[in-house]
Amino acid sequence: MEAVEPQKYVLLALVAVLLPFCAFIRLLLAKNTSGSAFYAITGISLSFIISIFIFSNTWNEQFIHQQVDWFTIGGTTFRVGILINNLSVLMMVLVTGISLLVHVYSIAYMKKDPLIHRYWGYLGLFCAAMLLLVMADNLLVLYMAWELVGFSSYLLIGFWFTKDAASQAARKAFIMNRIGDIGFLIGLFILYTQFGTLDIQKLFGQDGLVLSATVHSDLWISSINQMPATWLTIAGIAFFMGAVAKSAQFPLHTWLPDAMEGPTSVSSLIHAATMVAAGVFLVARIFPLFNDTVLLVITITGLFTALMAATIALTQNDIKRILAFSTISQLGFMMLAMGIGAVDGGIFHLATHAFFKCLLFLAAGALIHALAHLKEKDDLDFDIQDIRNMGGLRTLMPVTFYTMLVASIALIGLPLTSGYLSKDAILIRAFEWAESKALIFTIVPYTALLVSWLTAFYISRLIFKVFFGKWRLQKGFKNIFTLHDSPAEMKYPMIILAVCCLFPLFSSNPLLFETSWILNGFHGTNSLQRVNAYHTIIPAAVNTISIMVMYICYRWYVKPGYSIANNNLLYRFSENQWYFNCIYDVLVVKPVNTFAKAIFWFERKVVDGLVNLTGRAGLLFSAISAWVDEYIIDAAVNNLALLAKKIGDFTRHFQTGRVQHYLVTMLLFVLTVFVLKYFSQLL
Amino acid sequence: MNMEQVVFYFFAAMVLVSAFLVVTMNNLVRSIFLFFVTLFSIAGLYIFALADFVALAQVVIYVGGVLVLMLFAFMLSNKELLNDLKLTKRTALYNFPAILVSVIFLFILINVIVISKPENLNWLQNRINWLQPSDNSVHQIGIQVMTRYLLPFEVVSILLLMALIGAAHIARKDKI
Amino acid sequence: MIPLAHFLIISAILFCIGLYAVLSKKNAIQVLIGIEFMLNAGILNFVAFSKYDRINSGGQVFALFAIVLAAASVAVALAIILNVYKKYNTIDPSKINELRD
Amino acid sequence: MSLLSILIFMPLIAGLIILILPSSFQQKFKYVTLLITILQLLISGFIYFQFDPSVAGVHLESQFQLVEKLAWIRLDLGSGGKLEIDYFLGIDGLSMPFLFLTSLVMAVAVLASWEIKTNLKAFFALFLLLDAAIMGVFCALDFFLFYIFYELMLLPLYFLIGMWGGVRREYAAIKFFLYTLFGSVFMLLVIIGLYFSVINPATGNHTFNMITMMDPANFVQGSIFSIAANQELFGVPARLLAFIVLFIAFAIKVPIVPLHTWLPDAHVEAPTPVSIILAGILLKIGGYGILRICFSMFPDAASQSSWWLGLIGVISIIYGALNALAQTDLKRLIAYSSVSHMGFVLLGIASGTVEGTSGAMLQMISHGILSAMLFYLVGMLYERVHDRDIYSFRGLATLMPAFTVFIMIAFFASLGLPGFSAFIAEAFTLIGAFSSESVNGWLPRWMAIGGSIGILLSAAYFLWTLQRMFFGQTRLKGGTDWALQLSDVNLREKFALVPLAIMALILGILPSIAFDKMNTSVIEFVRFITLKQ
Amino acid sequence: MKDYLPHIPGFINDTINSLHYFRPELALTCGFLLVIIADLFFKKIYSLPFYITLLCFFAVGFYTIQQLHTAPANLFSGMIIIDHLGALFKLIFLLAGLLFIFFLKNNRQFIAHNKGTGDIFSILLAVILGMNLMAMTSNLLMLYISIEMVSIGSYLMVGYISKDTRQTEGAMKYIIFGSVCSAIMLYGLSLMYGFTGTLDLNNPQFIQELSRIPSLASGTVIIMVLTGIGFKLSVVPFHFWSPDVYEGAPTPVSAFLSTGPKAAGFAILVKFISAFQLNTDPEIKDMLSILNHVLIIAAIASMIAGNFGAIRQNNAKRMLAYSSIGHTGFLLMAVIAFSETGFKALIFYLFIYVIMNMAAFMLINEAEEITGSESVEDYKGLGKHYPVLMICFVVVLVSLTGLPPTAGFTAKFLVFSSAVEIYQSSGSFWILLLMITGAITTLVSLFYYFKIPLNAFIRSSNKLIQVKKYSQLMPICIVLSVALLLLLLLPQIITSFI
Repeated sequence: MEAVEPQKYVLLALVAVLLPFCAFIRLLLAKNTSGSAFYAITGISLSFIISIFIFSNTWNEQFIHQQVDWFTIGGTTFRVGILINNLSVLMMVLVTGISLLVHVYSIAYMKKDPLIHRYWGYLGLFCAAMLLLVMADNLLVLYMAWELVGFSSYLLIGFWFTKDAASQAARKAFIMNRIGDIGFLIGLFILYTQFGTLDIQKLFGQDGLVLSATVHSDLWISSINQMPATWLTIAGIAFFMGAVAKSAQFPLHTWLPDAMEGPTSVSSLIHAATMVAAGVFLVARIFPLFNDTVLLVITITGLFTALMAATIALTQNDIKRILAFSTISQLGFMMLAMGIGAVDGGIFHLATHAFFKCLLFLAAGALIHALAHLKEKDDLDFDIQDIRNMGGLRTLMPVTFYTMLVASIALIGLPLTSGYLSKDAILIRAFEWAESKALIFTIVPYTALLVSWLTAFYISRLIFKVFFGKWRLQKGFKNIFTLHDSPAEMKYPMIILAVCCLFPLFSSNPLLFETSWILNGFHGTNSLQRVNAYHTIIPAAVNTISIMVMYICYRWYVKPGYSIANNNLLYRFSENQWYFNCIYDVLVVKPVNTFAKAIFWFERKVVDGLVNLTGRAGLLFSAISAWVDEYIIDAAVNNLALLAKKIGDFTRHFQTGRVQHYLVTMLLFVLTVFVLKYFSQLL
Repeated sequence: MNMEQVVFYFFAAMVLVSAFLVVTMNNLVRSIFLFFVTLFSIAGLYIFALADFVALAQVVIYVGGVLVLMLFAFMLSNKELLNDLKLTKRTALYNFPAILVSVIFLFILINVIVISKPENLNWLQNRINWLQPSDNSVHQIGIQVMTRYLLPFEVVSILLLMALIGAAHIARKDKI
Repeated sequence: MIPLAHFLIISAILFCIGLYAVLSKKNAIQVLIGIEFMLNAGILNFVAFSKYDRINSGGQVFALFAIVLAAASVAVALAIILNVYKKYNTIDPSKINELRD
Repeated sequence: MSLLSILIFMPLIAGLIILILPSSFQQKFKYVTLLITILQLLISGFIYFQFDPSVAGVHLESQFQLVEKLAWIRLDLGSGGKLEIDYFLGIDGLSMPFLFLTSLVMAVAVLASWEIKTNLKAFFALFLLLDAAIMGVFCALDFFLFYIFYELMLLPLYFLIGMWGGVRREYAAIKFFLYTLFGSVFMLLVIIGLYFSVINPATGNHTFNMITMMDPANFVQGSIFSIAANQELFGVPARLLAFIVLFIAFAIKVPIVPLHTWLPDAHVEAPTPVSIILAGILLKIGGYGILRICFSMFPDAASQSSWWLGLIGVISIIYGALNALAQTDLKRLIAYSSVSHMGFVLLGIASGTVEGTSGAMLQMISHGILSAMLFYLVGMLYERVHDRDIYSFRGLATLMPAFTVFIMIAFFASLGLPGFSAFIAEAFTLIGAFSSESVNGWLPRWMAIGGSIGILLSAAYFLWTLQRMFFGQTRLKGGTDWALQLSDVNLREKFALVPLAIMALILGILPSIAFDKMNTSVIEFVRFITLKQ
Repeated sequence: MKDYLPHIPGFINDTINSLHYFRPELALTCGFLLVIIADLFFKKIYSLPFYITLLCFFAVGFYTIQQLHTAPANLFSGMIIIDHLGALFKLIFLLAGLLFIFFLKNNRQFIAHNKGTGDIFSILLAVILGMNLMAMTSNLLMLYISIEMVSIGSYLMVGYISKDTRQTEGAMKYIIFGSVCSAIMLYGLSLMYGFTGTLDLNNPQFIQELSRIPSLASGTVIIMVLTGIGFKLSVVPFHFWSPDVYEGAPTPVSAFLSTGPKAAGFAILVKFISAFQLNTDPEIKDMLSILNHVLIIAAIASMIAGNFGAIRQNNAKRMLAYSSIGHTGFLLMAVIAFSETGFKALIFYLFIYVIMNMAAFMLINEAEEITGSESVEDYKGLGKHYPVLMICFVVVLVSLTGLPPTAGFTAKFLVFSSAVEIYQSSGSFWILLLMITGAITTLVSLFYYFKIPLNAFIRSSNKLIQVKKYSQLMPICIVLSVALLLLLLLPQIITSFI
C-alpha cells in the first residue's frame, strides 16, 4: 500500500496536467465555438478536484518523486518526472483554483467573442503549462513549461490580434521574457556543466549536489567538475534574470503594463495571479543555488521594483494599468522576501496576493464589462478603462464595489485580511534581516514600509475615484442608471475570491501571521516565534499609517476642495512611469540619431521599451550586416567574377586577328623565356 | 685568305645581302627574283660544306620548283597586287616589333653559337667521321636513303602525294 | 677550311632576316619567302654539321628531306593564298582579320 | 542489393522511366514521383526500425550496418599503386537519421511540386536524380563514390533553380553552382592527397575507403597527410590545410558566414520544392560532411581549429539572425534564419562534446523539418499572389486562419519554443558548447552565451514578421483581388504540412526517438575525435 | 661505297623484320592509295572513299590492338620504336579519325562541297599515318617529317572547302603560323643535331652531348624544338592560331584538329621528354629542370588563357577552341608528372577528351543546322524543342568541365592523381601551383560551358523555333554521351587496355 500511494498521486498529478492540455488540443481542432466552454471548464474543474485531493493528502507529508527515462544523450540519461512537495501542491491548488474561477468568470466576460474556442484552448494550454511548471522535477522540463506559459501568455495577450496594440504588446511580452529565458538557459548550462544533471531533487534536495559543492579559493568544485567561482554568481544571476523577466521586475518590467491589452480575465489569471508569480516560484525552487551576492541583487531588485511600481501606480488613470503596476510592486515585494531569505514569507505572499489581485482584476473587468455595454448601448466614445471617467458606481454596482473593497483592504494589509498576514511576515523578516547587517541595510525595511503606504494610497485612490463621488462624465449618458452588477457567472467567482481574501483561509488567528499554515508548511524558522518587538510594533505602525493615508486619499479624491497639482515634476515623473519607456528610447535614439538617415526605414520595425535597446541596436547591426552582406561579401564574390572576365579580356586582347601579331606575341613570349634565362645565367 | 675562303665569303655576302634586299624591297617581282639569287648562293654555300647533292637538290627543287610556283602564283593573282603593294608604305616604327624580335633573336642565336663553341664539340673531334672532299656524296646519300633512311623516304613520298592531291583540290576551280 | 661557326652565323643571320620578313611583310608571298629563308637557315646548319658526320650523313639527308617538305608546304601555302586572294582580293595578312575576338 | 542501393537507385530508375515516357503522360509524373518518395519513406522507416542502436560505426568498418561493398574500379596505376575504388555503402548512427529526413522532405517537396506547371517531365526527372544523389551522399563510405554523389547533386539543382526559378534565377543558379564547385574542386585535391597517403592494410593498396582513412595507422610513412610526417604546405601543416579545405567545401553547403551569400539568392529564386530540398536536406550535407569527413579524418586538426569553428558558428548565428531582422522579403528572411540556425550545428560540432554533437545532429534534423515547412508555407503564399514582401500583407490571420496556425507552429518551433525539436537541439548544442571548456577545453564558455543571443534574435524577427503580416486589420497590397486569391490551406498542403509539424513536435517531446539511434555513434565519434593522437 | 656494303644486308633484314610491326601503317598506306584510286576512277560511287576508310580503320584497329602487348621494338634502323604507349596513342588517333569520318559524312558543308569529298579521306589517312609515326618516332628526322605530315594535312583539311572568307582565312593563318613554327623547330633541330651529332633520340650520345654544352645554348635549342611541338598542342604561347582556325575551319575539321593532332602532339612531347627523363645522367638535371619549368609555366598559362579567354566568347566553336587550350594545359600536368600514373591518366584523359570534344563539335554542328548560327546566344529556347540534343550537350559539357557523373571527371581525377603523386615525392611548389590553377580553372570553365545550357534551357527565346528533324549525327552524339556516362561507371572499358 505504501508503495502504491506515491504512484497514485503522481499519476493523478499527471492527469491534472493533461486534462487542460487535452482541452487545448480538442479546442485547437475545433471548427466553431459550440461547446468550447464545456471542454475547458470540465478540464480545469477536474484538475482542481484532483489538485485538492492531492493537496489534502500530501501537504506536510514526505515529498513524492517519481521519474521515467526521457532520453539519453551520451552517458547522461535525462529522467523526467513529477515532484510533489509542499511548494508544488500549494501552487497546484492555487493555479487550478484561480483558473477555475477565472474560467467561470470568462463564460460571461468573453461570451460574444467569435473566436472564443481559441480563448478556451489557450487558457487550457496555459493551465497545463503552469501545472507542469510547478510539478516539474527537472530544470529542463521546468524551462520548457516556463517558455510554454510565456507562449500561452503571448497567445492570450494577442488574443484580439486585429488590435495592433494587442499584438505589439504580445510580442513585447514574449521578447522581454525571452531575454530572461536566455538567462535561465545560461543558468541551465552552468548547472549541467557543473553537476551533469538537471534534476531538481538531486540538485537542490536536502543533501543535493548544489549544497555539497564547495567554493574553495575562487574555485567552485562539485563532485565531477570545477570552474571559477564567478560562475556560481553568474548562475544565480542568470536564473534570477529569468525570474526578473517573468515576474516583471526592474528592468524588464515594461511588458506587464502593456500586456493589459489582453482580455481582463487573462490579466487577472496570468498577469496577476499565476504566471507572473512563476518567477518567485523559480527563485524558491532553486534557492540553495544563490550565494550572498545574488541574494543581495535579488533584494535590491525586488525593493527597487516595489518602490518604483508603487510610485508609478499613484498617478495612473487606466484602471488596469494601476493594477498592473500594483502587481509589479507586489511581485517586487515577494522578490524582496526571497532576497532576504524569507522564502516562506514570499510564497505566503504569493498565495495571498494571487487571490486579492485576481479579484481586483476581475472586479475591474466587471466594471469594464459594464461600461462597455453602456458605451455600446449609447453609442458613445469614451475610454472605458479611465478612472477619471468613472465615479459613484458604489450604488449602481454594489457587489463589485464590496468585493473590490475587500480585495483592496487585503492589498493594503489591514487586519482580518490575508494581506495583513503575508505582508507583515515579509516586513518583519526584513527588519530582522537588516538588524544583523550594516546600518545601510536598514533602508530596505523602511523602504518596504514606504511601499506599503504608497500601496494604501494608490488603491484607495482607485476605489474612491471609481466608486465614490459622482459620475464624472455627464453628457449623453441617458442610461447611466441602467448600470448594474455583472451576471452570475462573473459575480460568484468574485464573491468566492473575496471570501478567500479574508484571514480564515490562511490562519486561525487574524492578527498573527505566525500561525499561518502556509508559513508552517515551509520549514518554519524560529523567526515564527514572536521573539522581538518587531512582531508587535510593525503591524501596528503599518496599519495606523495606512489608515491615515487612506483618509488623506479620501479627502483628496472624494471631498471637494482638496486637489493636488497634477503637473508638478514628481507627478509627471510618476505618471510617465518613471520615463522608463522614454529612457529606453533615449538611450538608443541619441547614438542612433547620427545614423538616422541611413536607417530611418527601419524605424517601422522598431519596438518600444527595452526592446528598443536591443531592437534598435540590433536593427542597426542588422542593417550593417545586411549592407556588409550585399556590398562586401557578395561584392567580393562578384568582383572575382569580374576579375575573371578581365583576365579573359586580357587574353582576348592578343587575339587581334592578324597572324603576324600572333607571331610577334608568341615570339616575344619565347624571347622572354630566353632573356630571363640569359640574365639568370649572367647573375 | 685562300681562294676557297674568298669564294665562300662572297657567297655568304651574296646570301645575306640579297636576302636583306628581298626582305626590304616592296616590289614583289623584284624580291622574287632576288630570292632566286639568295637560293642560288645558299646552294653555293652547301658545296663548301661538301654537300653537293644537297646543293643540287636546292637548285632543282627550290629554284626550279618553289620559285616558279611563286611566280605562277603571283601571276595568277594578277597585277592589281602591285598597285596594292605600292600604296601603303610602312614606317620603321610600325615594323618596330618585328625588328626588335628579329634582332633579339639574332643576338640570342649568335650568343648560343658562340658559347657552345661549335668547333670544340665532342663529337666533331672524331676525324674519321669527317667528310672528305673526295667522298662521293651522291653515292653515300643514295645508299643511306635506301637503307638507314628508307622509312622517312617512303613516308615523304606519301606526304608529297597527299600535298599534291590536297593542293590540287584547293586550287581547283570550284565547278563540276 | 671554313670554320663551322661561320656557317652557323650566316645561317643565324639568314634566319633572322627571314623572321623579320615573316613578321613585317604585308604580302603573304613575301611572308612565305621569309619562311623559306628560315627553313634554309636550318638546312644550312644541317649541311654544315653534316660535314662531320660521314657515317650517318644525317645532316645531309635531313637537309634533303627538309627541302622536299618545304617545297610541299609552299605548294599548299600558295594554293591557300590563291584562295584567299579570290575571296579577299588582297593577300596582306594584316588585312585578313575577320576571325578575331 | 541492399536496401541502401534500392534507396539510391529506385529514384534514378524512376527518373529514367519518366524521361522515356512520352510527354502526354505528364500529368501522371507527379504521382509517379510521389509514389517513389513514399516508397522511399517506407523503406527508410523500415531501416530506422531495423537499425541496431548498440553498435557505433564511425571509424569501425565492422560496425556499419547494411553494408554493401563491391569492387568497382581497380586500375593499376603503376607507380601510383593500384587504384582501389569500391562501391561501398553503409550507415551508422550519424547517417541513418538523414536517410529518413531526406525521404520525408522529398515527399513533402513532391507535394509542393503540384504548383509546377511547365516542363513537368524535366522537372520530375531532375528531381528524382537529385533524390538519388542525396541518398547516395548519405550512404557512401567510399570517398570517390561520395564525391561523385556530392557533385551529382549540383547539376539537377542548377537546372531546377535555373529553369523553374524566379526572376534572377540565372544568377542564383550559377552562383550556387560556382560556390559549391569552388569548395568541391579543392576537396578533390585533398581526396587525391588522402588516397596517396593511405594504404588499405588488408590489400596493401592505396584506397578511397573513408573508414580506412580515419585510422592514423593506415597512413604511409612520410606521405603528405601522415601525422608523423608533419609536412607543411604554404607554411601550414598539411593536415590542417586539408582540414581547412574540406571544411570550407562543406561549410559552403552549411553555410557559414562569410560563405553564405549563395544561400539567400538560391533559396529566394528557387521554386518552392527546390527551396524545400535546399534548406531541408542540402544544408545538412554540409554538416554531415563535417562530421563524417572533416572531423573523423582529421581529428587532430579539428581540435586545433575548433576555437575558430566555434567562433564561426557563433558569428553565423548572430550575423544570420541580424540579417534576417533586416529583410523585407519573407523568403529571404527565412533563408537568413537558416544561416543562423545552421550556425548552431557548427557550434555544436565544434564543441567536441557528446551533448553538442547530439544537439547538432538533432538541430540538423529539426531544421530540415522546420525549414521545409517554412519554405513550403512561403511558397504557398507566393503561389497565391506572387508577392513575398512582408509589407504587402497585414492581418492575414483573419483571412487564412489555418495558414496562420501552421506558420505560427513553424515560427515558434523555429524560434526554439520548448515542445518542438529545435528547442532540444539548440539547448543541447549550447550546453555542449558551454561544457566544452570543462570537458576538453575546445571552446570558451562565452561562445555558448553568444550563441544563445541568437535564440533571442530569432524570436525578434519571427515575432516581428508574425505581427506585421498576420495580425492587425486585414490590409493587402493587392486589395480585394488578393483577398480572393488568398485561399486558406487546402487538403494537399495540409497533407504535406501536418506530418512535418507532427515530426517537429514528436522530436521535441520525445527526442529519444532520435537520440537513442545515434547515441552510441555519437559517443564513439566524440571519443574518437577527442582521442589524443 | 665499300664502307657501307657490309651493313646493307643488316639494314635490309631489319627493314623486312620491321614490316611485321608496321602493319597498321601499311594498312593506312593501302587505304590512302585505294581512296585515291577510288576517287579518281569510281567517282560515281559517292560513298566509296568513306567505306574504304572505314574498312581501313577496322584493319588498323585490328592490327593496333595486337600491338598493345608486344614488347618494345626498334624498327627501321631505329627510326621508330613500337611500344605499348605508342599503340595506345594510335588507338586514340584512330578513334578521332573514326568519329571524324562519320562527322564528315553528315556535315552539310561537306555534303554540299561540289569538288568532292574523296580527297579529304585520303588526306585524313595520310594525316593519321603521320600521327602514328609521331607516336612511334625515336628519331629527329622522323619527328620532323611526321609533324610536317600532320601539319600539311591539317592545313589542307582546313582549307579544303574554302567556300567563304573565313575558311580561307583560317587556312592561311594556320599555314603561316604553322610554317613559322616548323621553321623555328627545324632550326632548333639543326642545332640539336649539330650539338649532339646524332638524330637518334634514344642514343645516349644525344643527351650526353647536349648536357655538355652550356645550358643557355641547350635550353634555347630545346625551346625552339618545343615551339614546333607546342604549335601542334596549341599550348600557350603557341596557341594564337587555334581560336581563329577552329572558328574558320569546317566544324568536322575543327573537331578533328582539336583532338587527333593534339593527341599526337602529346605523343611526341612524351617521346621528346622521355629522352631527357629516362636518362639517369646527373648532368642533365639542370636541363630537365628548365624543361620542367617551361612546361609548368606553359601549362599554367594555357589553363589560364584558355579558360579565361573562353569566358567572353559567343561563338561556340571559338569557345571550344579556347577550352581546348585549357585542356591542353591541364593535360600537361600529367606529362609533367612523368610517371606511369601520369601516362595512364594522359591516355585515359585523351580517350575521353576525344569523345567529348568530338561530341561537342558534333552537337554544335547539329545546333548550327537548326539555328543556322554558331552563336551561343542563338541557342535560346532550344532545350524545349530539342531536348535530346541539349541533354546530350549538357552531358558533354559536364564532362568537359570534369564533373561527375561523367567520365570527364574520372579523367580529371586521374590527372590530378598523377600530379598529387609527383607532388608527394618532389614537394615542388610549382606542382602545387599547377594543381591549384587546375582547380580554379575548372571553376572558371563552368562559367562558359554552362552558357550553353543556360541559353538552351533557362533563357527563352522570342524567336520562333521551327522544329526540324535531327540529322544522322544525332545517334552518334547520343552514343557518345551515353559512353561518357557509362565510362564513369565502367572505366575498365578503357583502363583494361592501358
